[in-house]
Amino acid sequence: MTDSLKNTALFAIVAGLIVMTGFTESWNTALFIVNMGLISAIMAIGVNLQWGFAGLFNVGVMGFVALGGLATVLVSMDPVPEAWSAGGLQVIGGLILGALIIVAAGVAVSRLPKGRMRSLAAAAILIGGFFLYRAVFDPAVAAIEAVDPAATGYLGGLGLPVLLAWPVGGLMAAGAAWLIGKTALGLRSDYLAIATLGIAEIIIYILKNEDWLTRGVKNVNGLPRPVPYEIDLQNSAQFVERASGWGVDPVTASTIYVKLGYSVLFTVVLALVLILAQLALKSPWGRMMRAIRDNEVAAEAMGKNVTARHLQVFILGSAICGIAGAMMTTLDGQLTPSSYQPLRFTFLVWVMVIVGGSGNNFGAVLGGFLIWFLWVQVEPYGLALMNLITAGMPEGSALKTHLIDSAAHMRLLTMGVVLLLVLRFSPRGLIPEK
Amino acid sequence: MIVVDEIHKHFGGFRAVDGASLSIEEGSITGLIGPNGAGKTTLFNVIAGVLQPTSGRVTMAGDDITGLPPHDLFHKGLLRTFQIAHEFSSMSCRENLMMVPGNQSGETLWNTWFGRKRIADEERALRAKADEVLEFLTIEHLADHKAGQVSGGQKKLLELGRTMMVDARIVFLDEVGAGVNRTLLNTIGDAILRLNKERNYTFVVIEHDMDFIGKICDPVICMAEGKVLAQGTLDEIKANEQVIEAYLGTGLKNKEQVGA
Amino acid sequence: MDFLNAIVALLNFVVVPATVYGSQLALGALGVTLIYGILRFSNFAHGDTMAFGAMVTILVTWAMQAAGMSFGVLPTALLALPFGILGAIALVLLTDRVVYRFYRAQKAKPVILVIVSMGVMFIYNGLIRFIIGPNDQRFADGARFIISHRDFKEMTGLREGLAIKTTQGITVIVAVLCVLALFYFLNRTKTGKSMRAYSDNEDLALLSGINPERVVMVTWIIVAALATIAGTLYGLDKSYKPFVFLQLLLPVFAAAIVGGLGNPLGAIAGGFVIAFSEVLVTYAWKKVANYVLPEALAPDGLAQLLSTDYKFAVSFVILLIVLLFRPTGLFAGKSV
Amino acid sequence: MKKMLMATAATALMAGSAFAAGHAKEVKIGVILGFTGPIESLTPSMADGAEMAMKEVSDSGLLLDGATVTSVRADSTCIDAAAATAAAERLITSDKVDGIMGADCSGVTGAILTNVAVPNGVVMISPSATSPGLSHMNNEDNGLFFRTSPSDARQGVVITEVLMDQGIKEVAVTYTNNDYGKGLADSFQAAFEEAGGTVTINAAHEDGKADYSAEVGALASAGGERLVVAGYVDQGGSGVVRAALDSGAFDTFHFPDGMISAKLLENFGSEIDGSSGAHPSPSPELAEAFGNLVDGAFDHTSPFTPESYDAAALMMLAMQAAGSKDSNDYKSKIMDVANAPGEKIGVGELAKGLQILKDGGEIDYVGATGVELIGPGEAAGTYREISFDDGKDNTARFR
Repeated sequence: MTDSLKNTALFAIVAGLIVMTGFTESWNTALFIVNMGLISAIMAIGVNLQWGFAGLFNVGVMGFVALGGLATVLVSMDPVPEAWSAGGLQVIGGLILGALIIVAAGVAVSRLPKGRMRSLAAAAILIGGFFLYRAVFDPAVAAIEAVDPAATGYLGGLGLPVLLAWPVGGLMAAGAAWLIGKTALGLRSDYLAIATLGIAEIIIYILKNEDWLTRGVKNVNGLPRPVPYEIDLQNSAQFVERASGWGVDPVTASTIYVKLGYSVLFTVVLALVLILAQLALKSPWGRMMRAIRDNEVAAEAMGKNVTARHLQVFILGSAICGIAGAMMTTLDGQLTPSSYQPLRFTFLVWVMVIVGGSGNNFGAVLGGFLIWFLWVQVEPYGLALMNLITAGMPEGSALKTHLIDSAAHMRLLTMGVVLLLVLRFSPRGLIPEK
Repeated sequence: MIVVDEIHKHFGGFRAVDGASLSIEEGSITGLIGPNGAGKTTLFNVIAGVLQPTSGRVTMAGDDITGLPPHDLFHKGLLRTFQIAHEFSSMSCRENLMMVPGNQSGETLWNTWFGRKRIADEERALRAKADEVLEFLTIEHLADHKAGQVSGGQKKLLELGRTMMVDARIVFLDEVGAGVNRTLLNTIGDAILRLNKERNYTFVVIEHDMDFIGKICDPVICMAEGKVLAQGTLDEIKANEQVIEAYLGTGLKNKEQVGA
Repeated sequence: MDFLNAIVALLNFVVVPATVYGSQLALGALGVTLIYGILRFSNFAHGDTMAFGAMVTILVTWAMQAAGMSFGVLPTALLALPFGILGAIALVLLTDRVVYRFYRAQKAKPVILVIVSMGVMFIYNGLIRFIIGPNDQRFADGARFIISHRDFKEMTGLREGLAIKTTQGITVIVAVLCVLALFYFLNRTKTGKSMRAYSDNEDLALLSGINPERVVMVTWIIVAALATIAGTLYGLDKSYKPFVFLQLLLPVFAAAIVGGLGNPLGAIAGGFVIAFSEVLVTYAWKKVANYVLPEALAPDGLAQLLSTDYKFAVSFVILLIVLLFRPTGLFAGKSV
Repeated sequence: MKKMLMATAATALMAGSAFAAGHAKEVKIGVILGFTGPIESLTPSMADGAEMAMKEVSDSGLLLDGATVTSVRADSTCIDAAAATAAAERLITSDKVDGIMGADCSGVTGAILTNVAVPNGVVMISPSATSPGLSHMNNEDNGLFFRTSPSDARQGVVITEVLMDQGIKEVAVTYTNNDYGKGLADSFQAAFEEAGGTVTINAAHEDGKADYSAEVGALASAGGERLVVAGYVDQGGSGVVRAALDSGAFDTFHFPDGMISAKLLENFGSEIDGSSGAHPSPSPELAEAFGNLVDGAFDHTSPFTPESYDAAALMMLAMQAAGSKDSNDYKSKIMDVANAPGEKIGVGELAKGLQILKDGGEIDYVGATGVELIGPGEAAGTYREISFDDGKDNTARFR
């Protein structure tokens, strides 16, 4: 069997699984899996660029995804004028002040002669600056958060179309990646991993605790949508008429219609990302990246600026994760900072990349769809399996209850087993790098 | 061409290079010999920018190049090979060569999306050049083989070939003969001599095979315990008493240290 | 008197809890660091290894309690601990046999092993929940306090109390014993020395006739024992819940890295650095300041550097700072 | 392709609904809770509570002429909005549930509500999502969303009254860092300060974390006569109480609803003597009745378990009142059966309620928590004030 035949077959199998869900469960479920699969595929491509093509071990995916989500709020929500007048400018002033303090400390370090004086001066600037910053920043934050905390209590966004948030999410993630890459990319594999893991946690802590920016754990609900609301469709005479023309009841027609709308948008983004990534990889740029991944020392000796290239691909991959994060938050319709957990947003994406095939973008796409499908479907299948296993046991037996209650935990178990099986028997993934 | 001035490189208390000074004439093939642990490779790595010297200065044609990163040195025309071949294993031999030239327009992301035509033209020229080099090295039959799967000697040739993809001014060869059979070593030696004559490459060669050194190198520099002991033709070096003692003495001393 | 009160308050709310937490982190970090030194990868499944060992201990403890066994003033769990260790050893050796050995034979890159350990983490995670469920489990018994804050106040007549729980005492003592035993083992026994040699230079160690599979096996056994002890002590002192151990993994890693991966001494130091920084940076100095400073100078606010919301961020910021300025940790660890 | 997909989808759905119509005597209720994730230890007994109500109704044989009620569980994960949406999507469009008992955490509840329940027109009753943020959704939720747990604002006032009556003017607050904890802590602080009290510190703790010494250190330093613990009993809440007791930082506490459970006494016994607490409960008899009904099958005192029972019960009673299991028919009846006028229906009396409704009468469902829905589908809540003495929880009064 040739490679392309095998790959087509693999995609066909995953497509078949999803279509089967459509027949056995519902087309809404199937379409939802497709939509999240598209987003997952984009995330997987982002990680694949970093890992598969540059060997960068980024375990901070969650942080970039969350920044994309933040972008959605900042771009699309309406501004809260009361909050702005309560302390908006002061908060921004405080942030600028904070940045200036760090710059001042940097200047002190670079200008003063090396020695105890320098350390003392830098420490004095930082410590004094910290209190100054807090003195400006804290009251403004308190003022903003006091504005109707149950409903707003934050600055809101810019009130722009939500689709704009996708590129903005990418840019925000790219900005963070630049900052992180500048400092942490010098570290080697495991250290980089833990450092990015830690940075992602810090980003989430900021999202969770800076209520003036994100409403924190109180969540931002009701983000605008790029597609119509189902209710509006159901209330539109024209739509209902068209639906009955198809022979579908309006509720179903509207839910499917909205999901298809998302599918089209997501597919466009995925196609764009995939095409750009493939073009880059099939050109001297991709060759250079592979050289760097194969042997950094030799690539450096052959005139390639490895540090700069690592930074570039780190930013690129993170930006893609940011875009996917913004898309996901748009689909969810809300920003829930406490929902960002490494297990779901970092490790699961890694499973997608490894299972799909690191170093191959189509592999990443396949992995994104397959793993997301399993993540969702293992739950009902697991329950069915447990019911089957326990069918012979007497009703109410402790073991039976225990097993059925534990069925929900099949999900993690399955992810682990799939990951290990693929790593063992097809270590380079289902669609390996050519 | 290259002047090394009082380079020290210490690892903790261990002085790998201990005040080495030497100069390399343009157009020469300089051999660098010395017992194991003499600091040859460390000095190489300091010159090539892989390691920062503890103190000292390296200049190239009068410019201070101390501590410049390897990719900057590459663009100044200073290239190197490695003791253990550093091929790009998942790429074909041809690709190993094609990646070398700097400032390819296809290395800019923007061009990969919007400058396809220019890239295609450049690639054609690069490919032709790479095939030329492979032919020069008599390994044209390996063009499409993965570099990770060819023999050790062929990898060494490939590394030498990489230096031919650009106009190098000086090439450092680190134990080019290690693990290479006699026939292939002769091929490498021939290639070095030809490059030196035809393209006026300057070479610095670390090697243990004295026959090989004798055949291609002049002058020869001998190092021991991080210092330069002597410089001259191979015969002069072989006759130098300090050198003889160093080869015998440090050999023993090193063994004791290893045993401790 | 006020000065004494300030010191006691500081001891009670900072020094004692941070020391205990630091010991727990140090034991966890030792396991991570040993795996890194010998098997050369960061083991993401370590948190769940701790959870598994503690789980077996708990199950055995319950059985003992049901059978009427007790350990006097000490928790019964200490009696059950050896069984927990055996269970964890069985699990990790089985995992090594089925999973890791394959990659070792292939000489896979460390990063691949890290990803493999993520898979193992997922599986342990599910396994533990299958067996004991996701709930909080209580298994502590025996005397609660070595000295309670009320007793202390009565004894000294101070306004501030100092409490030391039995579990806190046990934690610190056991941690010290474990560390002593480990260092004795590494420095004095033949197997320990060969482990260190293997960790320093694998090739050289192989040349001198060390059997790598044996070294790996011994490492896993020690790691399983340390993980079980850390997990059980943690469960005794706080509470046992499977979900917590995944969260514990992050500070444990931070501790191991701050100390320098692969360096046992560093792991211990790292554990305490992380624990103390978490408590100190977010500590509200109001109380202490009120005792020490004259009334006019006493702060109005809490005198807190950072709100406790950012507690965990603190440990990661320290991790980053250490990595940036001493990339291999405080006690030079391995850099590859 | 798109058209074809639509057409296929349509046929499949038509077939599905025809199939469902043939089994009119089966009512399906989706139970969507975080069976995995951060509150995985709370959810099993919540689900059991809801399913007990379903069993009670099924056994009575009175609902919609002898319909049986089956429960379909799904995992909301508490945190992963996408997975929760997928699960809800399956419940509604594949399993065709007639209503959803859930979800638990406010984040996923909001996601399911806007993305699945409202578009498909299915009623959702959450037993535990207390975020005031969700209240605002009622404008857009088509009257489909209800909750049996009272909003934070109400409880903030109750706690203030309890403390003020005991003459306590200065307290420290710690809350679990999610929308429940934060919302409750904020609304309590507002109410308490308005009443002239002082909150010395309002500090978060993260559930499921390793160590709470830093939090307790800060709380102790801030001081206060009592510590208000707006957390979960088998999560960080107990961890903080444990550390506060052991270090002598606080002797007495106030426990809001997330902390009131048998677990609390099991964990702390007489150590928390002198503390206060309050949770939604109509009367001691009903609380006891709920306990008797459960009869040890699961932990009936676990937080939000009675609320879950009530959520499921309300849904079924409303179906009976509307004579239909269609969400759009019975959604308007939920307020009717929950509130006066009508005969009071307590826990374990669902059969009686069904019978009255069947006969055309009116009921006022009280349930296990004294459900009283106010405004746009929220519980007003009668609170049982508790005082802890001699290692027991004693009912002080009802508010």
